[in-house]
Amino acid sequence: MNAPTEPTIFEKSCPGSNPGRYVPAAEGPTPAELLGPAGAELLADAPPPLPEMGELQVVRHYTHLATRNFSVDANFYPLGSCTMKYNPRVNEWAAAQSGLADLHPLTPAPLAQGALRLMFELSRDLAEIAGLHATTLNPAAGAHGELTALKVIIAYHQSRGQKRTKVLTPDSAHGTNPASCTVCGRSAVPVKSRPDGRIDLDDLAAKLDDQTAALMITNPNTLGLFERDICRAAELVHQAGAQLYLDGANMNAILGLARPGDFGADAMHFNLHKTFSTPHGGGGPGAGPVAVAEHLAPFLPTPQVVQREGRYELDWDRPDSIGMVRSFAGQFGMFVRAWTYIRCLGPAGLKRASETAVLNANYLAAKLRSLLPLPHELPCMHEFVLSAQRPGQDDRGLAGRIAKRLIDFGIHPPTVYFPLIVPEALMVEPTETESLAMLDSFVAALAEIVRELESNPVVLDHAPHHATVAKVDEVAAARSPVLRWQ
Amino acid sequence: MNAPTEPTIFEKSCPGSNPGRYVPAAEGPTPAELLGPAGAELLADAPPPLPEMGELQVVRHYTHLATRNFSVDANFYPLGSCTMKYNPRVNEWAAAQSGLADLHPLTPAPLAQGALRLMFELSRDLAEIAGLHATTLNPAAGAHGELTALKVIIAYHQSRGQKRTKVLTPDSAHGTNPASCTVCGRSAVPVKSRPDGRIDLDDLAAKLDDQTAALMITNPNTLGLFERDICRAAELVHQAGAQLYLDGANMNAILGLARPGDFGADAMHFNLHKTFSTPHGGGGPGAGPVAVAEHLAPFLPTPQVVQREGRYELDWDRPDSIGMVRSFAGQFGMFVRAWTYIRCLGPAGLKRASETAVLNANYLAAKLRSLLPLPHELPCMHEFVLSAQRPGQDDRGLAGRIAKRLIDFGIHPPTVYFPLIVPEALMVEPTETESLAMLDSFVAALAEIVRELESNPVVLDHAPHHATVAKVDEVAAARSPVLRWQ
Amino acid sequence: MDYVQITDSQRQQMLATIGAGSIEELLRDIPPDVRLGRPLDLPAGLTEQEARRAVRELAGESRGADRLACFAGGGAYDHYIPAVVDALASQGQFLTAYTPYQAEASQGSLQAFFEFQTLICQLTGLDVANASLYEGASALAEAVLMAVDDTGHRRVVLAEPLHPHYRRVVQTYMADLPVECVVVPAKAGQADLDALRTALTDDLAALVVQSPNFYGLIERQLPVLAEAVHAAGGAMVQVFDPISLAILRRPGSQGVDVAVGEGQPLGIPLSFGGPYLGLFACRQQYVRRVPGRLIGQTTDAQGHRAFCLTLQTREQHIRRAKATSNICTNQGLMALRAAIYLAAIGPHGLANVATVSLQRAHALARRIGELPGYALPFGDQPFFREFVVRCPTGAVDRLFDAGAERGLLPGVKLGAFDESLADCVLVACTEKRTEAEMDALVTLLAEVGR
Amino acid sequence: MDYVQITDSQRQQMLATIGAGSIEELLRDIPPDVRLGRPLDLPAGLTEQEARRAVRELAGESRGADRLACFAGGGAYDHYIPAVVDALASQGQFLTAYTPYQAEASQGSLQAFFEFQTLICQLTGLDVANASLYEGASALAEAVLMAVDDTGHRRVVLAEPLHPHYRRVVQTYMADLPVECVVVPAKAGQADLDALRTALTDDLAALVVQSPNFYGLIERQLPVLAEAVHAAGGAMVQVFDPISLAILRRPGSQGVDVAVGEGQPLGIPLSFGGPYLGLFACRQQYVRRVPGRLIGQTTDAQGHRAFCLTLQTREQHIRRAKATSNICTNQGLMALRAAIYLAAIGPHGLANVATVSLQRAHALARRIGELPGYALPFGDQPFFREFVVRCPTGAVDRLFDAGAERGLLPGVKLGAFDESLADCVLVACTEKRTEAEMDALVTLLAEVGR
Ligand SMILES: Cc1ncc(COP(=O)(O)O)c(C=O)c1O
Ligand SMILES: Cc1ncc(COP(=O)(O)O)c(C=O)c1O
Repeated sequence: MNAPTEPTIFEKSCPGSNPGRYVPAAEGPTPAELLGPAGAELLADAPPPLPEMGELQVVRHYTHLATRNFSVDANFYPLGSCTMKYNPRVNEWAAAQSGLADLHPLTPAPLAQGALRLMFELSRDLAEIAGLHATTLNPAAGAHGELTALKVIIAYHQSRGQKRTKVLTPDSAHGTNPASCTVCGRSAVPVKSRPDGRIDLDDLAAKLDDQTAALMITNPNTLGLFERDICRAAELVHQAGAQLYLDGANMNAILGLARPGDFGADAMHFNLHKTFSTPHGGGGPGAGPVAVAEHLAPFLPTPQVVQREGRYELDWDRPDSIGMVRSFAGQFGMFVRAWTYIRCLGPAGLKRASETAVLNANYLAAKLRSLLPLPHELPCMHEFVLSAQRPGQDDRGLAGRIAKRLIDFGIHPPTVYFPLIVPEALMVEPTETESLAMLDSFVAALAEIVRELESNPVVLDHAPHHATVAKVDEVAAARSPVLRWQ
Repeated sequence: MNAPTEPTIFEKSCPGSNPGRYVPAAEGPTPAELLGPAGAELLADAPPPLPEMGELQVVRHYTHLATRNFSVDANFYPLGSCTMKYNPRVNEWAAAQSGLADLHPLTPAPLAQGALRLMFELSRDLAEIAGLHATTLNPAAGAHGELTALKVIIAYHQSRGQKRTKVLTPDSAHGTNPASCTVCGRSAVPVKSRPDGRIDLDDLAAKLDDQTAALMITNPNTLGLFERDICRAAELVHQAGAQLYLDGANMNAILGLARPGDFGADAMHFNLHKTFSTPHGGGGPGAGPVAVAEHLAPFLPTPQVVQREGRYELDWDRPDSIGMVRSFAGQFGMFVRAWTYIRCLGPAGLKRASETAVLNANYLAAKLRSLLPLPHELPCMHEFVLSAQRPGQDDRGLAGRIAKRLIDFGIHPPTVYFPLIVPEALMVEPTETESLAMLDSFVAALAEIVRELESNPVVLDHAPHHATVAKVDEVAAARSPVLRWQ
Repeated sequence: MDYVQITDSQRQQMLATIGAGSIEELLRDIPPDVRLGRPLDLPAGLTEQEARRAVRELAGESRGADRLACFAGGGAYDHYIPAVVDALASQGQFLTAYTPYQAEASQGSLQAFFEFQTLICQLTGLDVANASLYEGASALAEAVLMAVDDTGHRRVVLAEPLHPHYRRVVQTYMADLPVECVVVPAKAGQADLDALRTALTDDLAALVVQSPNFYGLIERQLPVLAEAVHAAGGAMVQVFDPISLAILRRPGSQGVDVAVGEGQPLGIPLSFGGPYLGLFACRQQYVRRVPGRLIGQTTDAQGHRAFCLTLQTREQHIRRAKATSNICTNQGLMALRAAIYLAAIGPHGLANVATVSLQRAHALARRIGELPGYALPFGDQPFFREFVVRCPTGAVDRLFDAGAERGLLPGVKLGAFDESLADCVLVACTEKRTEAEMDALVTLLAEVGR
Repeated sequence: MDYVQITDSQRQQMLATIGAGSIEELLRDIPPDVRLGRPLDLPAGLTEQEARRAVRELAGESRGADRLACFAGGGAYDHYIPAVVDALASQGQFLTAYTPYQAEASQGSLQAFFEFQTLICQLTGLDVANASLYEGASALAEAVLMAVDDTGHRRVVLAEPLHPHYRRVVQTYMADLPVECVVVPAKAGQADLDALRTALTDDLAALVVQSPNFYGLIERQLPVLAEAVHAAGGAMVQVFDPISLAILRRPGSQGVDVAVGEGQPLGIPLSFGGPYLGLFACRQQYVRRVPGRLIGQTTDAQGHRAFCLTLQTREQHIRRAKATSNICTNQGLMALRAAIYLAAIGPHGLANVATVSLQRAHALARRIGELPGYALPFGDQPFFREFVVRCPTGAVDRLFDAGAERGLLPGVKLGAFDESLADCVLVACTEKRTEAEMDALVTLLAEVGR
């Protein structure tokens, strides 16, 4: 029922139609009067040219827009590396509670004990899940966690008089890993992957030196494979005086099964929006808590939630801390959701979640490997990467075409063209919350698409056919960017 | 993006997939043990065969179903006689507040003062709007209000030793009017309408006698016309010893402009789901409070909210009352919404709502009368009735075909084939909350359809073309009814 | 705050199109002498911000189950409502649609209600369920009316202990009809089999039995009574509790012809009594007499499954005075909530709800029964999640006052319904009541009873 | 409670398909010696019903603005949030989508973010806005990084009074980079024009000025400073407050190159500090250096307007180490909330919010200034909705303790940020604060001050 074009709110604007009576109307002295002689130069001549419309118009607009999206609530969404699991509604209820949602961030600790206890418990829970010593909840997302942890590691090295200018990242790493290095003034040095998809220990050993601050590794890695040699890698890293940083984006594979701290990580980030079921919100917000080993704990950012004599408070007085990485104490609303999730699942539920995520991925991989090349051996962990580069064929762009065609089946495409080391990569992460029937219908859809590829490939070229819009011209968008309505 | 068929929850069921861990699992003695020797014969052999699925499946199902509906939130919905105005979101917030939503109906009055005050104030407000003396909030919807009021009127007559076996209803009346008479054991006698669409006073006078309990009249009537002779009609009714009952479905036309009590009504019902913006919920719930003149007040049903010494309570001790018409005290959640709405709008806002409803209807009527016959003269009040029976044409079924074709334009059809006195009736009620742009696009859609009727009528025959489903076969449904999934 | 979007200049433009000089001119059909010459006497309009404050103030003057552990039942129960029910039922496209007259624009609601009908059939073991009535008591009245119409008989027997509201509503509905309404008193808290047998004469239209009954007891004689009812040519009507049917025998297997009940326990907030949900199910034979909306399955022009309102010739908008009921607006959104609740909680979850409620009620009854001064008048009979407690003389009001101070609502005072039970409280226990709350109630009773 | 749907028998069937005997077999790549041989040491899983109780308990241990009239500001403000914002932003299809990589499956989010970008441009009077950053302080750090990259200069000047969190975050971000970060102290509560002029040497990358500043004062010298900044070859960066821009001059008209701010006041709950919304707008010249997502307008294959992520070559997933920022996940849902807020409240509503906040703050300041023992150190300068109050020595803690008892949060203690302000409180007033609450605060101050 969607129209191909939905007018923007600016096109729907009707001057005079919205008196804005949500709040009291301004009466009494004008701002110009109240601001005194200085007022004139400070005040704008006219209000900003925002659109005007009645509440019904607003409701219709955003109701229409909502139906123009794929979402976990409406679609299978096997977007690899993003853990698009079900986002329980009880978490939304929790985050909206008065006493949590309406709590000012600078409320004195005695009046914010519930919020602080929640944060304290979540920090502790995450440390336990990580097998590490302490957690900061401050970082706003995974990349922010990487940045925070790198700064902690740098501060640690500096406390030992070392500068260490480079950071190793496997060639399969997520783009945020090298980008975070740059933001921290460190150069990112790629480490090769072996043909079996794991980190090449020889290359690692060769690149580790006394200028290496850390190895950032993702485990399971972005191919969905567990780094079998993780302990040996950790050993090499530590021998070089560097730190092992774990990108925890893939923690959904190993909850209660293995802990980064136990396989050598000194620091790691979590993505609460992946592993702990907080919703992705069309791009965010997430939260990227960082857990660290004891030797790194003094350097964690401020504030840190602490418990003292049974009372909870924010500790701002941390002399070795790297400082603040954001205002206030973090994405609190996400903490409420993650806390609720962890309380609901408990240790058994978390383990079962990971086990089932692994089961679902292996099931799909086993079914799909006959349709498209699967470059790495099974078992995988919670996700796997197919290649739409079939042997001996010119399949350039095929991953993208398959992705677009999947939209016609009501399925959100997998992550495409990542990791970079697999040509025409299709990275599939089903998560633990899908039904077998849904997994099977995904297999059926891909099978149909592969059949079309033989019989009628043009169908793929022009896909999607049944989406809100036809194929979108991204090249034109970048050529002459139109970034605002005018 | 909608598939033509959405599998039912039964087809999606997967045994074993839902352990139902919302509530504690049953441990300890079984029901059979606890119920003792009698238990065996009382307990079912097996649980009911309800479907089983995980929460994600439930969410997807109802998310999909939601997108398969037209609604005020997404569509213009000029369904005549139903007042499909905007349903403010703040009302939903209000009804969900703890202290209201979680209040047990048998909570002792001292612990329920807020709820009782709200009901008391709403009763008082409705009496003021009606120009009548007292209000009962008990009735669950308009038809239930009719039934309640008729019983009140019957009890009143009985208190004066009169049985009075019949009730007059204009031929333009809504179906619930005669049906309510029957439920009360009274025969409904139709009164003719004049060519100008108003009640025929001669026919009324002729049919009024000492067996007439009441005249049920809708004003503005179902043609959207104000009964100019209402005062004379009231006089005739009262001269015959009967009561004037006002069907208040169309109160949205006259809030703060005219009051039924002032033009002679002895009793009336409101539809909170029409006039006072409570949502229609896909068919309900509504609420049908009844306001009455002082002489009818003793007969109102129990319980009645009263204020005594500044405290509010439910009065059950009403010796002349007709008794209860439902359990507990009414559709309380709807009262909260209506109270909030009346508080937000205040007297000025209510009047402006009616004035604008009348303006919007007259504007549409003025624009549309060149497209389709408008059998009655303007001005109308808040709605008007077009006829798709064009002079000299065989237009049987055309109202229905136009309705289906409107769906293709994203507009919910008007009410069709009601009132019965207009052939091929299309009853249009825009309400006050629509924008001029939306009214104009409705005009444009109807103009386009009328053009198609000339140029390509088959388009109408097979409409809708762009809805979730194609034209639905209602005849087949009634021929061999399938009323449950099997 | 109002919701009008038309601007002043648009108003002028529209009036010009209409050919009127003012809105007053459009109102000219209203006789001037009945025009209201003053503003309505209501408080001035509020901003949304102020309105919310006003609502919060009201809400603060009442104490709901969040702040008062609720042992009250008597037809409305504080069962747990999964968060997903609120989230899904509040979707605007469900909330702001109306009766699905136009099937093609309403497949969402239609399918949801069709599924609801099926779920109620599954729960009751009966053939047909409608798409909802207002609430339990008026649903019972509709069932009785249907039985009267169907049998042509004029005698309706109500077996106590029937919820007094239900009894009164049936009496109100029957008052103006040529129907005799006989109420047969209970015996030891249950329907009196012998007295009922006598009352079931052959002009019987319907026998109404509630089970679990108003005192919470599970009626044992339904099949026997049904046989007698059928022998008298009447319809056997049961008032049921939907939660109980997770574990109790279903009406359809007990000889019941029409089962009605209050759907509130299925995911619907207590909300001081409404909106609730009238459940109505019956045997196939009544299908063309059923009151209210029925959704049927059919196909669209392309042969796809589709749903629509059906058998509308039963209804007032078609049949007017000859309709099987006068109902029009029903409780659609509540039916949707019940369907979502049942889909989410599933059969095992529902069995947990029923079983845990039963277990806690029994544990609590046992403890209360042991308190000095308290008695369980029907303690030796099978009950579901509710039971009558006889308190020390004059203790009831103190119990409620002291309870309020401790955040407890001890139950429902039965004296309001029946003076002979002035010392009795009806205590209900759902799966939501914790051990701590039960302990607190027992302590309260013990202390007040001293 | 968990959310796995796979049943035991399906698990077996799936393992068979995979060709594995057990899930353990699938986990064989994890070295046995790092397998966790015990359950995680966490509390056992709860039912949803229990979890809700636990959350309610936690929530009850904190006192939010519903129960504590909030005069605290300092970067987060208790403005009124229309009910429609929650209702629309919580729609599942927004809530549970992710970054709109696949444009055809994400037109809803994309259009909403495109509109958001436009709204922020309208508010700031600048050319380009991105689709959100994490929150205000890190948005400022990103702006400074961008200026450093763009100018090739290495000197960053922060003009106090800058929100201390913002200062610290910039310092943390710059710590490991070859950038010199100079903090220029305030003078009489405003940026010190003379000192700043001296600091703006020609290796200047950026000058950062907050207005309204941390003490609530509106900076008067932005245009003058901007000129000096541009002369030094640097970028003028303003930290702005979105509500204030309903009435104050817009950054774009004051010579500002990059404007960043905290979007929380635009319909986002206080929520103890997050999730909030980093606003980022700048002049066209920076478009290829902007951090974060940008949505562009384009067409689909049929020529219809469509939206997509654009200029992605700035971003980490394409450019990796050479990206303009490391941000990936942003604050999409918060941007959506802000857009809905602005669409609903409109320009007149926003002006009401700003004006009424300003009026109440001024009225309150006047009353407090007249109280014996209290002073307004910057009372003679123009301020927006927040002001510093100097209290009688040692009174601050008593004020907060007594305030808590009366349901008032009097403001933000400035001593935590600056020891020299140990006796000072930063008091904010929004349109939500009622006369009664303001009276209560004045009374409180008067009593504690005695
Ligand atoms: C492997 C990996 N690392 C890091 C990130 C960055 O996390 P965020 O998007 O939360 O900043 C992602 C996110 O997609 C990821 O998949
Ligand atoms: C004129 C009129 N009267 C009565 C009713 C019945 O009201 P309800 O549907 O609330 O029972 C309606 C409802 O559509 C109506 O339009």
